[in-house]
Amino acid sequence: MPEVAVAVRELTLGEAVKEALAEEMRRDPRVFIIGEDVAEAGTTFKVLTGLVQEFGPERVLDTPISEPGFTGIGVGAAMTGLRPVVDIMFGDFAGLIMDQMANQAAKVHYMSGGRWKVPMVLRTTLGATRRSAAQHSQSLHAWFCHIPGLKVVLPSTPYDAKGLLKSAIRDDNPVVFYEDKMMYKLKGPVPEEEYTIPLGIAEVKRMGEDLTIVATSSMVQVALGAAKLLEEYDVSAEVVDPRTLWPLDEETLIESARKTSRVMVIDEGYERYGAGAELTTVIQAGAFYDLEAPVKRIGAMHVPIPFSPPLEDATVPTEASVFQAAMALCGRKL
Amino acid sequence: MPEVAVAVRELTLGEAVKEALAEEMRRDPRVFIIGEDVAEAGTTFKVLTGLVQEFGPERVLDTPISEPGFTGIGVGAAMTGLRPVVDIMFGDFAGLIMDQMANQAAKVHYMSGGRWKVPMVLRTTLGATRRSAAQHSQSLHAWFCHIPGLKVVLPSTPYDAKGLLKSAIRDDNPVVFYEDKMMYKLKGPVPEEEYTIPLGIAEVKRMGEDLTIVATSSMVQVALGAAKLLEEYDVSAEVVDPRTLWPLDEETLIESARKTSRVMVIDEGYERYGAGAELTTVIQAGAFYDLEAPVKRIGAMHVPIPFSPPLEDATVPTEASVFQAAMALCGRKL
Amino acid sequence: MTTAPVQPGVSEDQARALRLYRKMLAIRLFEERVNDLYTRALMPGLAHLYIGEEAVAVGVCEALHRDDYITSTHRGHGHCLAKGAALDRMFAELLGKEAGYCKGKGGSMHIADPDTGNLGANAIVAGSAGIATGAAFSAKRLGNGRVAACFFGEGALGQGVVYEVMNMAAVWKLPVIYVCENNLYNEYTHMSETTAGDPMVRAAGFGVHAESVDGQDARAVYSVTAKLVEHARRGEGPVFLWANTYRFAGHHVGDISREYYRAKQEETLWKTERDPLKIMTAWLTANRVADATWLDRAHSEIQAEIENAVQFALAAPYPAPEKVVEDVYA
Amino acid sequence: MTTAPVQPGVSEDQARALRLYRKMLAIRLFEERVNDLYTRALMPGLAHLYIGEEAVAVGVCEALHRDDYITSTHRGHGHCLAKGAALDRMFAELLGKEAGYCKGKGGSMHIADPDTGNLGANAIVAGSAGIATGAAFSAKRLGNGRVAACFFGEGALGQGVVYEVMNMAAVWKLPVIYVCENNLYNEYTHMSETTAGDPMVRAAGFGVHAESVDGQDARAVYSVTAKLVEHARRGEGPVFLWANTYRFAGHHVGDISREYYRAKQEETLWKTERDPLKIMTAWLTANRVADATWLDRAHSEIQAEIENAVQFALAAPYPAPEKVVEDVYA
Ligand SMILES: Cc1ncc(C[n+]2csc(CCOP(=O)(O)OP(=O)(O)O)c2C)c(N)n1
Ligand SMILES: Cc1ncc(C[n+]2csc(CCOP(=O)(O)OP(=O)(O)O)c2C)c(N)n1
Ligand SMILES: [Mg+2]
Ligand SMILES: [Mg+2]
Repeated sequence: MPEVAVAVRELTLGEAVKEALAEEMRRDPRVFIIGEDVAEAGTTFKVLTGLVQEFGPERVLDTPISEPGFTGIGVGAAMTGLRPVVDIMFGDFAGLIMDQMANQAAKVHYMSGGRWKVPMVLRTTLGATRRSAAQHSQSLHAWFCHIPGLKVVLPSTPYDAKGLLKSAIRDDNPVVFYEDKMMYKLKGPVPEEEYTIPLGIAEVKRMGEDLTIVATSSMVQVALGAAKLLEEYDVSAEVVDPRTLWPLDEETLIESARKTSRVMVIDEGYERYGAGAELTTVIQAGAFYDLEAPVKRIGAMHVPIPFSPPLEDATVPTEASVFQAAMALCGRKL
Repeated sequence: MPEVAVAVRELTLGEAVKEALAEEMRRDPRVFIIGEDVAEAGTTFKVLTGLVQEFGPERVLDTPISEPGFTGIGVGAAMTGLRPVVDIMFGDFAGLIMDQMANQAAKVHYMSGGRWKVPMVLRTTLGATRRSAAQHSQSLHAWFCHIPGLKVVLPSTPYDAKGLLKSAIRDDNPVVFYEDKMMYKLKGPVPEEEYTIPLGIAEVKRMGEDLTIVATSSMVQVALGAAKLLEEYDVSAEVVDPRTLWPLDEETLIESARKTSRVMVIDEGYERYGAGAELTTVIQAGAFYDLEAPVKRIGAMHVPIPFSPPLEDATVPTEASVFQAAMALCGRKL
Repeated sequence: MTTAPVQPGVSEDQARALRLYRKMLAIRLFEERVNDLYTRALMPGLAHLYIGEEAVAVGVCEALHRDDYITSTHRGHGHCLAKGAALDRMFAELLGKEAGYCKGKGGSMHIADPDTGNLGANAIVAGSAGIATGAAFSAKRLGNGRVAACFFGEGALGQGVVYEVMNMAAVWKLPVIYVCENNLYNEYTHMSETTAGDPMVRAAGFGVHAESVDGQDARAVYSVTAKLVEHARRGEGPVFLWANTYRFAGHHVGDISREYYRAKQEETLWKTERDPLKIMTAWLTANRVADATWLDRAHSEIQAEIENAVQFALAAPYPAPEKVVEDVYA
Repeated sequence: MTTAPVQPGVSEDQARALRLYRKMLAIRLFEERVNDLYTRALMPGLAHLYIGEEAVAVGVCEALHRDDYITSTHRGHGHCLAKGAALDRMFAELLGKEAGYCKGKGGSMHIADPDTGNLGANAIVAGSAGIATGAAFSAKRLGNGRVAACFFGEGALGQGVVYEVMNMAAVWKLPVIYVCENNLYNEYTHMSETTAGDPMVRAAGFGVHAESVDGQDARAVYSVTAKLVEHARRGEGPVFLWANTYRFAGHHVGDISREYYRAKQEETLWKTERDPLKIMTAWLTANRVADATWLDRAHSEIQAEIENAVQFALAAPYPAPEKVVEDVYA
């Protein structure tokens, strides 16, 4: 038989997200989408275009600009037989819904002694450098990670986004799902066949020997880029993506740290009191005796995100800055 | 001249807070208090009793139950010539005001290129074991610490509470001031004379040689208790209180860590992705080469806080659990 | 609760009045016992008593089916009992025992019970407005004919989320009944100091049909609610019920000295003239539906049930410490 | 902006109309130039144009003093200019330059300027409702006679915080003017799909005096605002202005294909029949306050000012990278 070269299908991250939603909505009539401009407009980022046509306005609902209210409606709907996917346009609006998420969604199951469940997904965005200024550029996932009862997912590729979102929708707990706005157009292979990725499993995105770069969401791409630059200097970087910050696959992180003995943690949230601090804490606790140097944690600068392009660009980790920090961590001069 | 033994005046933490407010309100007519049941009721915790009698209802204002709204009013009032002290009864209600605090208060100065200022204090509470259950027992200060533009203060004694609150009120930035509900009745020396404590200076609450316990708010008392227990086993613990989590006095923390070479970090917030992770990250970065063991971070269990007394008691660090962890950290058997 | 009415052949209305009376009495005696347990340091934490407001919960819940939903508040015992909660598991929860409705994890402010459609009490003022509206959303989407009743105090009118969800309920015609219990006080502050305009007009402004009722008259509460529930069930959209009532005791069990925020005379007036139990007793006796013997028997029967429930709860074990990590995730 | 009126001895009303016209025209030409800069990739990010709504901002601000406060929105250029912002520093801010009102740190959605009482545009829908109300609180407490005008779109009516602060403003009789610009759309969704009841009734329900106005008629907006501002300044409490208007362009500069959410005919109708500049031009000429010559001159003068301002902004330097860490704390 002649060999047939099967072209791997490529989707953008936005398309992968939409496909996950569409498949789950076909599979389970309880799943529905609720948020601002999600129907005809298909969201500001045009990620959901076409879903209202397939599933109708009863399952793809445009809301008023009432984030606390429709998030709360999501919680109640989840408790009573539906599986809402709540759309919060910009992750910066987290400030409006923390009561609904942290005091209601996260706690209902526990407070009721396990008798009510909240199978709901909150989809939202993170990421800067779109020149959207201080109130539309933040990566505030650390807030949700801090709250027991929530799960938090940060995919870094179209493949992961689809597989993880499907698992999030099938999960019986409130799951916060983060999409990087700058990655919506990022392409990657996504098979046509059904698959899911379980929550709580990190993935080594690149094997390496000399140092480990633990990176989240868009920072995985930055880390991979930096790893390529490092290669030219014969520094072999392993890139590990936790994929879900809660549950957290500590083992994979620690194993890699033990192997390479030098670790950087890169996250796009504000550096101080951010997600990177937890990853650092876990790694130093688990790999301390194998580490040659302290864990180097890098996040966004501790400033509100400025509008002006040269200033904004200075606030987030880049391939160049990660590369430089990695070289320093390995004791290498430039 | 005969020597006169001057009795040092003792105040409870609640009294110290009230005295700080009263003195600042006398000193500066722009200072006012706004919140639920702050006037005649003097708050649920009776901390402000008497202030409305002295300053009148124009400066001690009872509000509707509208945390987002009156916090926002605080921001606007602070921008336009007043110095509000906003009272948020339970720290758990942070979820309702994060947009006002993180997107407005914290960013106004920066977004306006330094042209508007927000000299406002947000007083709120933390701390469990009052049998108040999951929505009235949390210590959510990590959320605020994560946001550039805010300062965060966690006093651990009546003396510190008074001195730090006065500085917070005089500060030209939004400051979040945390009072532990269980410490309101804690007594300690507070001189009659005017004093302030600058924000950003940690204090060594107890000198020691064998290990450092970095502790915040009520956990300072827990750490001091544990230190006493450790003494009986000839383990000498240094207890360091950062007092303000932002700005953070990294130097004092790192110095102590270098000296003792073993460090525990104790904070009453949820352990995962909490304030303790940042302190751990800073210490391992600054003292790595002097540490004998990984930094041991302890916080509240990663569960919603249960009502049932035996369960609730299990969720927070105690003298006994800190003592045990410290012994283990020092390689000592019990 | 099996006492027969004073005379056979009572009308439906009369039978209902007897039922309402017994339920109110059960709540009253339950709450008195809660206060007693607190005073004797047998109960952990605090509790917010529903004494004086019983007619609202029983009147509203009488108009609901067992599988209709309710959400409740920090002052929730009355709502839970009126919706069908059992006394023993209620007490057990208040004492933090494993046998409680939430295995002791919830406590006084978080009692929830899927069996009676109770989505949960809530310690965040207005915290359950979204949940109740979401339950109504499900009911409509699933077409199961249910409605959701959302109880909250007039203090919750200060929270913007209430208006957000009312608006959406009206836009989407969701079967939700917003029951606002106006007991005149937000903790220690009179509602007139915190509330501008008119709550009925507010509801109308959001497209929500509003009615008000004497919240001390259980029969009146039932009648108006029955009408409103039908409106909601028919798919005509959300409704708002403004129930005027009064809490006879403190904001919580520890709120003993109340003179600084409300006058003794005001309390006395409500207790003597506007007690929902007295009002119902008067109606029952005036209409010869119940006599002193029946009333006495009802009292002693319920008292005995409560005593049994308390003993059950006191004797019940606490959850094992390792249970603390269970139920965080489903 | 120094063009003399067409005839000497104009009445106050006529002089005001001329002023309103020039201000509207400046906003219109400013926004057209913004769109042009965006299209030519000379402007970072996005912008939400105010074209079509000019009469609201200029009518309202005409009734304010320079030291009165305003708060603005994501669609804020018009408000800022109407309150007195200079064209050059506006453009500079939009381009992220150091010479901008916020040193380039704010950008299109965050222009603020203490000198003109501008507390800031805001990218959180309804995000400045609290700030404006707080400014009114200060004004009352300090007795400085100022008022605060809070601009927001009808989409902000979805946010509960608006009602929270209206209620407090009414309880405390704060001098704040809530200006709701009803341009019919929340982004890409018609307000009728998101708004139940009646916004005027809502305001009344919170004890806030409400009026509505044709938001395309700057003179009408001025008159009603002047009355409302006097009400607020006299200490009679907050007011709500419902201004009916329309945005002629997209939600933001990138929103080009709009047919899926609104019909071309609708846009054409507003642009031809309800353009605030045309309406004012018609009045000015009908009343012989201005003629074609004056109008032409005004246009070319303002066009020149805008051109100068753009050139200034394009030539201005970006802030030095190290400025990024300044202004985080005062
Ligand atoms: C969001 C929030 N703010 C404040 C509180 C504190 N608190 C508990 S009960 C209460 C008063 C509630 O008044 P109302 O809604 O009228 O109910 P009532 O107690 O009168 O039944 C307050 C302010 C809270 N639990 N939640
Ligand atoms: C809290 C919040 N939710 C959503 C958005 C996204 N958003 C920006 S503008 C807008 C529509 C606003 O509509 P409206 O208030 O009517 O103002 P208009 O754009 O029509 O002037 C939305 C939803 C936001 N900026 N803030
Ligand atoms: Mg009340
Ligand atoms: Mg609009």
